[in-house]
Amino acid sequence: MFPNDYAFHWSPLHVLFLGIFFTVLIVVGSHFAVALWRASRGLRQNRYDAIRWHADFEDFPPELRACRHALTGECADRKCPNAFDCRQCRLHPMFIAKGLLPAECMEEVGGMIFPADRYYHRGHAWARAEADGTVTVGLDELARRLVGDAPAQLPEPGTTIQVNGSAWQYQTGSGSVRILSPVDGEVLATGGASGEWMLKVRPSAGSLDTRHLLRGAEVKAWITRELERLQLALAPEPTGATLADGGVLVEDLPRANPSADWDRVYGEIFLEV
Amino acid sequence: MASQSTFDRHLIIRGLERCSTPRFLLWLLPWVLLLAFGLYGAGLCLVRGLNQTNMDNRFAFGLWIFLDLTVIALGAGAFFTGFLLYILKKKELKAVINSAVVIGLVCYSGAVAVLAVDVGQPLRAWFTFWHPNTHSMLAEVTFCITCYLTVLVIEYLPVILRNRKLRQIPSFLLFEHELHKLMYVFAGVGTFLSFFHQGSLGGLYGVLHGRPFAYRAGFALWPSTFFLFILSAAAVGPSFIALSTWVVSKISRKRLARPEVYDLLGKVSGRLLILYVLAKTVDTVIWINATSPDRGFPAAMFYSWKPFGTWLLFAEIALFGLLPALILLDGKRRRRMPWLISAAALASAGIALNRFVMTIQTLALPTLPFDRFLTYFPSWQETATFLAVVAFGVLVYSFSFRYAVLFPQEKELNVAQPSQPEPELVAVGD
Amino acid sequence: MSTTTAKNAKNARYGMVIDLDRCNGCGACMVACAVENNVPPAQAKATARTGITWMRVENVANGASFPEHRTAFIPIMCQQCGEETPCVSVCPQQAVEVDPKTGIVDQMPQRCLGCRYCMAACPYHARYFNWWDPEWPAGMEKALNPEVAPRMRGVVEKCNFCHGRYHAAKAKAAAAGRRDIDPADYQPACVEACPTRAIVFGDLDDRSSQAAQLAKSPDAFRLLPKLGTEPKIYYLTRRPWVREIASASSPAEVRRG
Amino acid sequence: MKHSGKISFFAGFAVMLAVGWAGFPRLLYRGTPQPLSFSHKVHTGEKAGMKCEDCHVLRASGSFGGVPALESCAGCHAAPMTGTAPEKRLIDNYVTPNREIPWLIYSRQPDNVYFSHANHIRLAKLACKQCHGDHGDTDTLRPYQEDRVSGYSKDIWGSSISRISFGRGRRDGMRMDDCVSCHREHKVSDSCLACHK
Amino acid sequence: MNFGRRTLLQFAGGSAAGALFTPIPWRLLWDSAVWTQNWSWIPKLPRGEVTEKFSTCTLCPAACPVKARCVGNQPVSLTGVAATAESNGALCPVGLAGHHLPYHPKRAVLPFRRRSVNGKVAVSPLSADEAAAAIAERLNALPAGQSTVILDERPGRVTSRIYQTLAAKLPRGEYVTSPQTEGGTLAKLESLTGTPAAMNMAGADLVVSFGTPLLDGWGTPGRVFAARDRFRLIQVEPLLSRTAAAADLWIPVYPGTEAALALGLLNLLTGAASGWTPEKVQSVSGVPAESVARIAAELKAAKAALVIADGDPGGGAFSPDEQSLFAALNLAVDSAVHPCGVPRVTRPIEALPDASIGVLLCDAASSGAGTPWRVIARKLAPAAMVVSLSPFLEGYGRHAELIVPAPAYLESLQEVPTAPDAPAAGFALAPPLIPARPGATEPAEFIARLAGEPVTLSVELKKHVEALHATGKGEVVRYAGGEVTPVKDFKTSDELWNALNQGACWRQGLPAGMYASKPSARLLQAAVQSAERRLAAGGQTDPARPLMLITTAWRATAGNAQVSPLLTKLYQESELREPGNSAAIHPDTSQKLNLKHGGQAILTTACGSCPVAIVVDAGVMPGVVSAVIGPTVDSIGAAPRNGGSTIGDICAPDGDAPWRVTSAQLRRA
Repeated sequence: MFPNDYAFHWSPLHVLFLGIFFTVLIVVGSHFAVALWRASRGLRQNRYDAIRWHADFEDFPPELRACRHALTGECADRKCPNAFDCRQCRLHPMFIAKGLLPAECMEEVGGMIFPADRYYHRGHAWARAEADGTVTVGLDELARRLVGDAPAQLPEPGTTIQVNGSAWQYQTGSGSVRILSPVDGEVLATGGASGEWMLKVRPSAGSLDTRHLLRGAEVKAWITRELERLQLALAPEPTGATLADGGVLVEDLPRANPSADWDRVYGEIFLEV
Repeated sequence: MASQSTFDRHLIIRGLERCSTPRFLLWLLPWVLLLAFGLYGAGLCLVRGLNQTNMDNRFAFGLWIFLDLTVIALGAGAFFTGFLLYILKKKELKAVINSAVVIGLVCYSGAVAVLAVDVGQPLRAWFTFWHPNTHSMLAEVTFCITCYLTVLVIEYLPVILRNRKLRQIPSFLLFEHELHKLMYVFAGVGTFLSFFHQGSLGGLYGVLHGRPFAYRAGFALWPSTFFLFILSAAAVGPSFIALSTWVVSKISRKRLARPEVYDLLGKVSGRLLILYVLAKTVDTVIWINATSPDRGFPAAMFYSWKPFGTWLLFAEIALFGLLPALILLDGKRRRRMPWLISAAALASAGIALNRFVMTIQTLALPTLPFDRFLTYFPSWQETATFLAVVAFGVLVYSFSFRYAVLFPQEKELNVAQPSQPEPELVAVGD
Repeated sequence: MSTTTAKNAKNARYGMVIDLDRCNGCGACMVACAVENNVPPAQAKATARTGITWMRVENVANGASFPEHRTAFIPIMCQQCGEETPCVSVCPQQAVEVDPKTGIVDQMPQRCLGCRYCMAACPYHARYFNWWDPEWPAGMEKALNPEVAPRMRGVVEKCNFCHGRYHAAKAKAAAAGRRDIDPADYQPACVEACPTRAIVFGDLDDRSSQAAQLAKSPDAFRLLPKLGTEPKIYYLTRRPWVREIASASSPAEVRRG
Repeated sequence: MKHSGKISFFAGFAVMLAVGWAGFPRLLYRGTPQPLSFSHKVHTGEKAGMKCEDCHVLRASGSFGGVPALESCAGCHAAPMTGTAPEKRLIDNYVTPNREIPWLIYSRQPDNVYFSHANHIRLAKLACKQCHGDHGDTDTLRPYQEDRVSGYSKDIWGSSISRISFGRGRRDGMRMDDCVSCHREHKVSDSCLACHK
Repeated sequence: MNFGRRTLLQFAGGSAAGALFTPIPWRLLWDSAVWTQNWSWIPKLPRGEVTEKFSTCTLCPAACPVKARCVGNQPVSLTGVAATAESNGALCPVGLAGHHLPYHPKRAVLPFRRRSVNGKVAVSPLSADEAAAAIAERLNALPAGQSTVILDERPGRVTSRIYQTLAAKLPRGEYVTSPQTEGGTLAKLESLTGTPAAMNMAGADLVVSFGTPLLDGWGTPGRVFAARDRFRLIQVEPLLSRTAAAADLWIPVYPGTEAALALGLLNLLTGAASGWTPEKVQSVSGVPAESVARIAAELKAAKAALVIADGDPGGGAFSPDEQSLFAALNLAVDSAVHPCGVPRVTRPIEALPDASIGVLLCDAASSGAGTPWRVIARKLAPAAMVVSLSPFLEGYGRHAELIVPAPAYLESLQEVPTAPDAPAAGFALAPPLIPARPGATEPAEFIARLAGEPVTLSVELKKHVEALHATGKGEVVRYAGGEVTPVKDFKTSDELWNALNQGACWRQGLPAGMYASKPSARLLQAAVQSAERRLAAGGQTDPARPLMLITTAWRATAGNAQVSPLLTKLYQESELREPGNSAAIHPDTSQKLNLKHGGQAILTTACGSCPVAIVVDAGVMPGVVSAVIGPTVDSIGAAPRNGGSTIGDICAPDGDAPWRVTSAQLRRA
């Protein structure tokens, strides 16, 4: 194997054969090592959340990856290529510029209130820019009903959170659910579990970047779509009640419908694979 | 639907419907038993020696080598799908690449495990690395199989690291992410290795110039079987991926890949298969008329021993080669599942038959003029060892299928359709 | 360099000529070979296909029935191929080689991993695998030949022209300060044991040796000549039917008519 | 805290290095004392005045006599000559009951190795100590060290566990590599069966 | 710092990585591989100086000189001695592995008694003294009409003479020999003419052999093969044996009708057997008339012809009636037989009345031939005591009540008398090479103890050598170097004794004269009449058993003789020789009986049936079953005992001519 071994011959075939072998070993080994090194670098650079979100996003079924503009009917069926980060999207500014969507404000969908003073993330967290430059982050009505009274695990003040990264978590009966952050920034304070807001964040960009967040009329289209998905997710486990158009969601869904596959429902609604 | 009895649901990717845990365990049970039984048989062979097999000085290779060659040929789906996806950028095959990688891993690791039992002194197997005889096709095989198995393990890592639980470990997920980015390198190296591996397995027999039934003239170091094995494995690999996907979808009662994926696999397989049939025919004609007679053996003689008649040659080339190739080349038929699957099954059987002919028939045919035709039938220990590999494969695949995403299209293809137009869902609130 | 020649004995190309007309199939060669090379008696379950007989005497018949039926014996051992040696090129780890000094195809059981590829490659079926651990009845291991190491199970072995005897001849020559051995000191066990003197052994390159002369006899032939393996075992017969069967290239199942 | 992972990793690494290089060689070999104490020095010294060839003979057949049989010892030590304790043991345990002394041969190769002293002494003109060291000058016999796994004498592998050596002369073992490198160097036969049987 | 699972894992990871930089994995890899090359269950080779020692093979009557390569006291291989005419370097496979016999798995180590209690066999060990006492007890109570018999399979030895003397001292003692095959023709010639006979095969130019395995274990192989290049061989035999295959002419003959051909030949040569025209011979024996005439012509033309009808070691001897005829043929031609040697003393066991033996003492020596037990059993009285003095449990040991082990081959000083094919009388010693195992008793010394006449074999042998020395005749051939010394040159008998003990043989000088050249008319007439009587008696076939069973065995592989386990090479690991209990039939016969090569069948004779393995062989006469009676698989060594009866057990002895042809039936098992 090595030239110092007696079974090694300096014949062209031998050199070629072992040359190829060692080349393969080096290529495989070095790339494996590169992957290891890059992974450890990523770990140091705290890239887990972003990569996790990208990995999850990749694994979403296509209908989950629908573009917000497709939800509102602004464009035909379109899948988001940017992991719901409209800040990187080339098309999003064009849609905004066209301003096709009426700035209609509808606060109540399916018996739930979605105040217009805030921006909604696709993972059901909302963000509201406060006058002092901070951003208040909370959970929307639909999500709250899904989570019920599950205890929340909030990050320590001082923690940095990233858009689409994990902001806080709930411990539910079927496991933990993480809520995606709608904002980049540092957590300043945390609200109570039952409180109206969850986090106070100082946005790292100075102010709240809202490009990737839903607002106005988009919210209705989105929530309607979410309710449809919720229906589908809960469908195989029939419950006693029916959600007719205009019906309202019960306050604490898990308690009202304990036999449902909540793990799956949370995954569908909170964008987690 | 995940029911209350699915205790391992936190390990299963959300959105993938898997049977309940007891049912899964029930499915595993026979395979685990088979594995245990097979390991017992293999253990006997290791502890007491190869006298536990029915191999003998004439049938120095038996069931194990035949099956090694076959599973490795079928496992070629892994390298060839990887090649098509990562090198030729056939994006559709992303739908089956993970499954292909698992199949490849199972086939190769099973083959290596069986080889470790098959050799008389497994503790010395590393001598091949230390003192390689570079003229030997078997040295080439050994190097390729170990390197490729390493590559397959690396390729398998991302599949398994994306398991729902494992991906929550930051270092695993990051490593998976980085590995995945470099996957084209591993796929490329794997393709190279696997090409050589398939070829050297073919060369294994083609170089036996003392065995005119197997001997073939060729190019440089490599006899024609070197290239025929590559071609046949490449041709049948996609067929087997289609076949296995279909089988898994039947067993799991799920749609796993879009028809276009099947169609593409069939098309690739058909085109390569017809090429292979042509090459094999030319090779056979040359062998019958030149290679074999030159070494003193009229080729007709090889078929004079029952039951190995010329029907084998016909079956191998026409029935299991040409026929599936024609089916797969006909777009209309190919797009109909029964046709596609039948053709894929025929092609897979064909490659098994080819490997059988190259191993068992080669050894059964006498060379010395006063020699006899011999037969061989594997012992239960041999069969059990092989079955252990099958069980091992099924187990690895089952676990992978349950806890990892082997078919990325599965989720969207199996979105639960509402059973009623207006499902009862939520209480009419108050 | 002159030192090279001084340090090395002259190369030989050892071979055998076996007179099939003399062989009466007594089997002395097989037994002497087993004794010399420490081949153990068969395991209870061993058969003609799993036993170890470096030297194997085949029984062939002319195909006619009684009373025209005739038989002949063909001793087969490693044919010590000279060219395109089928086993050497296939061994993955250099456990087989042709010794340029003697022309003998060496098989190294200690290097062998037991893949049996060489057995598949050998057209003469002259290689044997140790399917069992070697076992001698209690006490009989005391009677082992000290010049030959017993083989372990799981490896391949074959005739090496009684290499232990070659060693002994070398040592004897060396003790006398000679590098070249005395041909009389080196005769394989089968040659020595053959009661009918059917086997002649010697250096085929040494024109004065009887073996070299007999190998050139018009009655001499080799097995499967068209394979191009250039065996160093020659056979002699004056019986046309024996020659026809034995020197044929293609099998014609003739045993027992 | 942050580096505890690294610390435990390197601790493991270091511990293993120590175990592997210091503990393992001790663990690998089993030492056995020779049955008797024997001084080559005394025998070859002025008093006894024996030569190596008096005991270690090369026979006419070319085979090497190796360690002499009991009768060589009994030739002089049939009755006590010096009255030392080892001599008493020799006479009581071996000479009187006529039992061969079970010497443990440091340089003994396994059964599958053929080594002709005749070739190496007569033709290659090697000095004994080239392989056996200055054995003739020793006053005591060191314990025999046997590899617990392979059963080989430690002398075969060589005293250094690593066997990493770059110069030719630095090989102190009697492994196949050592034989082959010398054979290659002197352009004598390096075929397998030249040294195996 | 928190020592959790994580820390431990990291530590383990570090250790694993660190291990790669230590010798541990690499050395263990190397060591384990090296261990497989020397693992403890591979026997260690003997070490020590290799020396050459000489002895003489005593395994069969051939008397081959043997050169043993020894390590210390242990022979590691045996070869023939090329320098002597006696072996010409040749040794048969049985002799080549003879040094294994002391370690034979069927070796009897200590005396023991075997008794059948309620159908179960109980074995109890005892000392040689106790064994002797048990026999003495039986001898004292020997019923009237029962005799004490010493069975000697190798007559012509000093030991044989001791036995004859001792027999006279035992109560109604008899000395008998087993049916002889080798040397049968010459023994008959001696008894007919009263002159000792020997054959000068080296001078023969034609040998006509009736069923004698001349080239396959007959006589001294080295001598036969040395002579073979000079004589023409005509083999008369019902099947294509190895000798027939290698003969110049093979004359197939119906089994049991060899005498008809001999009568035809005698008729053509002397006119004595008038009526036996070639045509009649053809009708009786199936030998074409022209072949009969041709052989007769060849015999007439030969300058030194030999007719040998010694029978097959497994097939039994020709009857004395037939032998007279073959002996007479030798007288009717220019024969290579000459007057020489010592008269053969045989007292065939057939001479004893049936059911008359009360105590049978079987000597250890083997004739090399297999005698069916039934031949002996019918002479045994009910509840007779059989004592086996063999070193092995097999052979007569299978039927013995008492087993008193003798030293095995090479373990004790033995003697070797004249070989059956020797041109003149000879004598050799077989000095021991291996120390005898404790517990082994020299048979002659054991029997002497019974007779109350202490005998030491070596002393008797020395006396014999002294007598040889005293005659001053003959010469001594030293095995080392082949040097020949006239006996006269040995000053003292001790010198001769020492020479013989170092590996040498004594041989008588060859005589100049011819044997009695013309047979008397009376002798011829008697021979013809007895042969005709015999032919008329034979030949009846039983419709229930339509096949003719002839048995064969290779010398020293059947009966009392044991072979090295290494003979599996010939019998089990190759198809060179068929092992015991295999039955060869012609393809036509196999087709008729629906039997396949390798298949199992049941062979039935009037004496019982036995399972056989079928061998389809076109060299066997249709309608004939050629069965092999030894070695049985279990006597080779490794295989478990097959338990059932052997073909040797079901051969029907027939009056004074044992078991040459038996009618039999074969059916699928």
